[in-house]
Amino acid sequence: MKATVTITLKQGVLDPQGKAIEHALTGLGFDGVGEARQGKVIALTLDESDEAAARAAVEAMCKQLLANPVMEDYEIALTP
Amino acid sequence: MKATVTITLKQGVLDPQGKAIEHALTGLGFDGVGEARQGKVIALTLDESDEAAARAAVEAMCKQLLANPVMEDYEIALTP
Amino acid sequence: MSAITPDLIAEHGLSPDEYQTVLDILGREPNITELGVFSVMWSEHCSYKSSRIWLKTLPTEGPQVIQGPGENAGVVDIGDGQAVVFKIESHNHPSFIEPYQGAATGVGGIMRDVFTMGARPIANLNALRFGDPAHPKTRHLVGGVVAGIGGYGNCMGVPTVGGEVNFHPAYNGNCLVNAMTVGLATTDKIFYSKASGIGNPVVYVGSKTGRDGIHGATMASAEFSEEAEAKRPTVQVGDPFTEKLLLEACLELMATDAIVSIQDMGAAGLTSSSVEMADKGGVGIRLHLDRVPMREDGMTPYELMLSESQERMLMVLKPGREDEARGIFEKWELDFAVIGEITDTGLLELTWAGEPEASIPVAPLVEASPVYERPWVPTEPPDAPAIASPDGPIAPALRRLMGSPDMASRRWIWEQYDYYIRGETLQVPGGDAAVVRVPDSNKALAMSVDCTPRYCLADPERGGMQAVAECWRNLVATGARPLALTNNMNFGNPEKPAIMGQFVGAIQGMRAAALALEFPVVSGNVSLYNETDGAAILPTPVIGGVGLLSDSTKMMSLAFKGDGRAVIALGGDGSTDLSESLYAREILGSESGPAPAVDLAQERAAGELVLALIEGGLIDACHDVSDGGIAAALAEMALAGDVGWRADPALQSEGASFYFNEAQGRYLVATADPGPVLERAQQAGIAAIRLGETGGNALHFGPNDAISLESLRGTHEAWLPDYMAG
Amino acid sequence: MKSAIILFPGTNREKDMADALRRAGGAEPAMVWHRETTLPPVDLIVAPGGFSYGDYLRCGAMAGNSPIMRAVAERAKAGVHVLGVCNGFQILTEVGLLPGALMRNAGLKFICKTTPLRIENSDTAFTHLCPPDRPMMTPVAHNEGAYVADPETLDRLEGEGRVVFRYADENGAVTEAANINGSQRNIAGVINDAGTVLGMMPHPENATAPHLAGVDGLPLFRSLVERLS
Ligand SMILES: Nc1ncnc2c1ncn2[C@@H]1O[C@H](COP(=O)(O)OP(=O)(O)O)[C@@H](O)[C@H]1O
Ligand SMILES: [Mg+2]
Repeated sequence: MKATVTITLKQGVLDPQGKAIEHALTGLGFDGVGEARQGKVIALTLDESDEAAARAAVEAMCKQLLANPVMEDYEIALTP
Repeated sequence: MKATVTITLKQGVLDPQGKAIEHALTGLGFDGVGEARQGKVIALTLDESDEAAARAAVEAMCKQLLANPVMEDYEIALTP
Repeated sequence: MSAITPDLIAEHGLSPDEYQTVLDILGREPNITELGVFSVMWSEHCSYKSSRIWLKTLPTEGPQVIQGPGENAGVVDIGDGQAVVFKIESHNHPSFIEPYQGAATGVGGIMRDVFTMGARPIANLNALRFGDPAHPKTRHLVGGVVAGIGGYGNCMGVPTVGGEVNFHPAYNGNCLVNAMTVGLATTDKIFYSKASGIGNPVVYVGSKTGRDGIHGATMASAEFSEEAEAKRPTVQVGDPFTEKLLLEACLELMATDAIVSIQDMGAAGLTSSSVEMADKGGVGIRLHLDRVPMREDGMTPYELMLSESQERMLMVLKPGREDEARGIFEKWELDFAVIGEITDTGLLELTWAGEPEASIPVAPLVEASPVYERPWVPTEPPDAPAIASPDGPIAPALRRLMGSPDMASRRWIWEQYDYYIRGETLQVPGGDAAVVRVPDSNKALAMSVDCTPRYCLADPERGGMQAVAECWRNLVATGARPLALTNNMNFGNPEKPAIMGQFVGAIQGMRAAALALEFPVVSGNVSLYNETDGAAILPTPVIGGVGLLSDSTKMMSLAFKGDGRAVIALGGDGSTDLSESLYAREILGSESGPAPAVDLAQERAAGELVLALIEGGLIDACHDVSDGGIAAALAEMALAGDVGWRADPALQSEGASFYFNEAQGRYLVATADPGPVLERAQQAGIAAIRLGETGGNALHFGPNDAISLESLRGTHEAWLPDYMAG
Repeated sequence: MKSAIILFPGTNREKDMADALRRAGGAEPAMVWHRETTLPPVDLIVAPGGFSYGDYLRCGAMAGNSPIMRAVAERAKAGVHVLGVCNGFQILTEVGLLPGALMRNAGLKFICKTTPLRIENSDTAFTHLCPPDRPMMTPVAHNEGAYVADPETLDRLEGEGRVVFRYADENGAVTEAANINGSQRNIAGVINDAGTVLGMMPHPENATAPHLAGVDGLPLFRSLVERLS
């Protein structure tokens, strides 16, 4: 299976990169950009073919390594 | 509308962060992780409510700023 | 308005007595915003309530001192109308929670303290303590903290030039991250926080305010907010880019005469900055909180006053200068808002959309801030017997020592720090003290951070003394005249008499050393409650020192410069006890016994001798003797110069206690002409021992006791990168 | 030689660069803020090191969109010499004045150390005084210095002698071990086809005085002063 983990900063955590992107887009003349937030995506290929097992494994990976629970949220998407 | 731009490294461009994640996951005892690749997601809120117009604007943002065509691909997803 | 319940008071860390004082001061019950203001102003962090009476005993004066403790940073005269501005600060707890951001924001905070005073930061240093290398969290903390320090300092364009690192299980649950910044200012352009001028505008600049760092427990209070606050993150994210802009904008505005006073918003943000400015000036201050630039929707006055968002400053401007200042901040793309004015009421008045939100008399708020004379018991000096000299060759023990966690090369760390930027770094990391030239001059500043926590645990007073003496010695070894010091007191829970005893002992030792060495304290920081599950860290009073080289071309370094130099050990009291030495810990497995004594008169005399030898051009390498004793010092000098050394035949019967003892007040020097050096030492009453001669590519302790530099270097360089590669 | 140093928000090595230009005998450089739209008449334009816009999003990306970069591109097209160092190199690739891109160091760590560079082309305005027979000891200080380009571009650059510097060992040998940041083919610096725009990750400006990291960088600036004065 393939897993895509999207990791974003928790609400309220300062996102200097997002702020700078917002600012730059406005500077380039793109009007109407409200807020920009930057996150990470991590794409994994897994040997596991059972969806539930794969999800459990990726959950564990997020908790242990991929995301930093004190400041980040994560979402997992699986595709065969 | 909300736009999510996912920026990934082009096939064939070396991804040291992805490699490090792979290595770390294996080190933690997660078996069966084939490849890991890391990319960026940028979430934007836009004043624009017309989907086609929003897509065109975000395309332009990607070309001008958000992605570097030498090494990156991008994908745009829009939600109301 | 929510009711003030005993729970809410407790959550704000106020004791019942303290709350009674609040009621007395206000003559009524506070509202939640007012309670918040009292709570942060009277927190340990802001009020120094456990440490204040002891800190006052430290010597803070000297002809060179322009500003001692009490301002954002200390200021010391370096001649020619120039001053060096410096301070050290801890960010221990945040770094343990999130090592990258914790360390990064620590570096950002201390740099703000320095440029608030009108100084351009020219160097950063850091003192780090981590747990046992084998502890599962240690590697992650080392990696994150080092990357965070580099990430912030490198982006700011300030070279990180020195530091120190220890590993010990006592730090398993509490790493220490102490960051020091050294800046350069013009003596007639120093900026202070004292507000003045009734009606003068109060201006907010920098980043917008978010809900960063507002204490979790307080936020979780249901009475206070209906939102589910419990999970609100308290991690602060550093934005070094914004701080770089803030630095340049502030220095640009400081070049005009528009600023009356300025104060960075550090811990306790808007509250402590506004209260301190008003209190120092004996004036009132009114803040219209709805004008504060905000990052998030729905922020309350309480949150605005308590937020610890980074990269912000508060200033009082001269009347009518707002537009000029705004122009500068807008050029640098920073927020700028006039949020209040100085008043003659003596009150801190907060308003929201024109409505009063809080009103607290400033002077009582500050003056009634609690001071505790905490009970303390002195640390009993250990009465373990001296460690007899173990047999066996020196070289293998030295090799092990040089590859041990506390002695191994820190290259893996400092190569992540930009130590070249600004192009003034004369001594890069790896020497005794870092040396940074004063631009466009022949002067240079030497700087070093030092503490030996194992000595402090065994004997806090000797440990405090030793930390000051070692720092002073490191400056002297480069040829710099030590000017003044800053200190970071890292200790456990001061409510425990034994811990408070460590604190008091360390202060007493520091005081004695600072007086004897005329090395006054100009700034500092205290970090208490460094405990996990009741286990305290080692007492760690870190000393950061700065010295002046009036002629930087005379700067000394530790590297052997070539073959055929005599190597001479200077100073020391003749003691050869190995107790508390690194050798005892690493090779003998012993962590008992007394810490080495510090003879301050001898220390001073040895330092003066070394300065005279450097000034007179009589030596061409110099290194102080510290961890690992003479053997480690020789190894460091040889490795740095890639030149070996052979022991004097007279020394061939000397064993481990000679080579590895850590008697204080000593230097190794190398010279092509030993006669005058020995003569000067004798005149000064300083012990001098000829150790041997430089040459070859190995250290030869005896006929069958040698180690090649290549082998030594391999061991010394390998440990940290191997460890981090996990 | 008259020069201009471009300042972006977050630029931080302008002092080092100005010191180097002065030491090499150049005139006092003009400092030009990124919001300017015109440049003074100069022989050399320098994009110095630093963290323009904090290196957020992608190093050099936001600076590349600064108003001044249009003026720089025009001058470059007209044949004015341009030097981009570190962040300046990243910016020059972002605006397409130089091919390729700079990515995160292979070791995922910031690297600060003095590193030997092999001079691959000493027939440029930037390097004609650099002794080609021994490595140039030059400090690096970067987090994202791994040079990447597609294989055709790399072949073309090599074929046209446009790879000017490579990471090497003390003997000047270009080895895998000497490739400090994982750059393709150890590339540390490249030049445009006209030989007028040079980008490099290492900091020759920090090796222009004996009290700093040596003086191996000085011939680079002297080359420019001699050629462009
Ligand atoms: N965290 C650090 N950051 C930068 N430099 C460091 C750090 N730790 C150690 N160093 C450098 O490594 C060298 C050796 O450190 P240390 O053994 O503590 O020196 P000393 O015993 O002379 O005080 C010094 O130059 C010091 O500045
Ligand atoms: Mg030392």
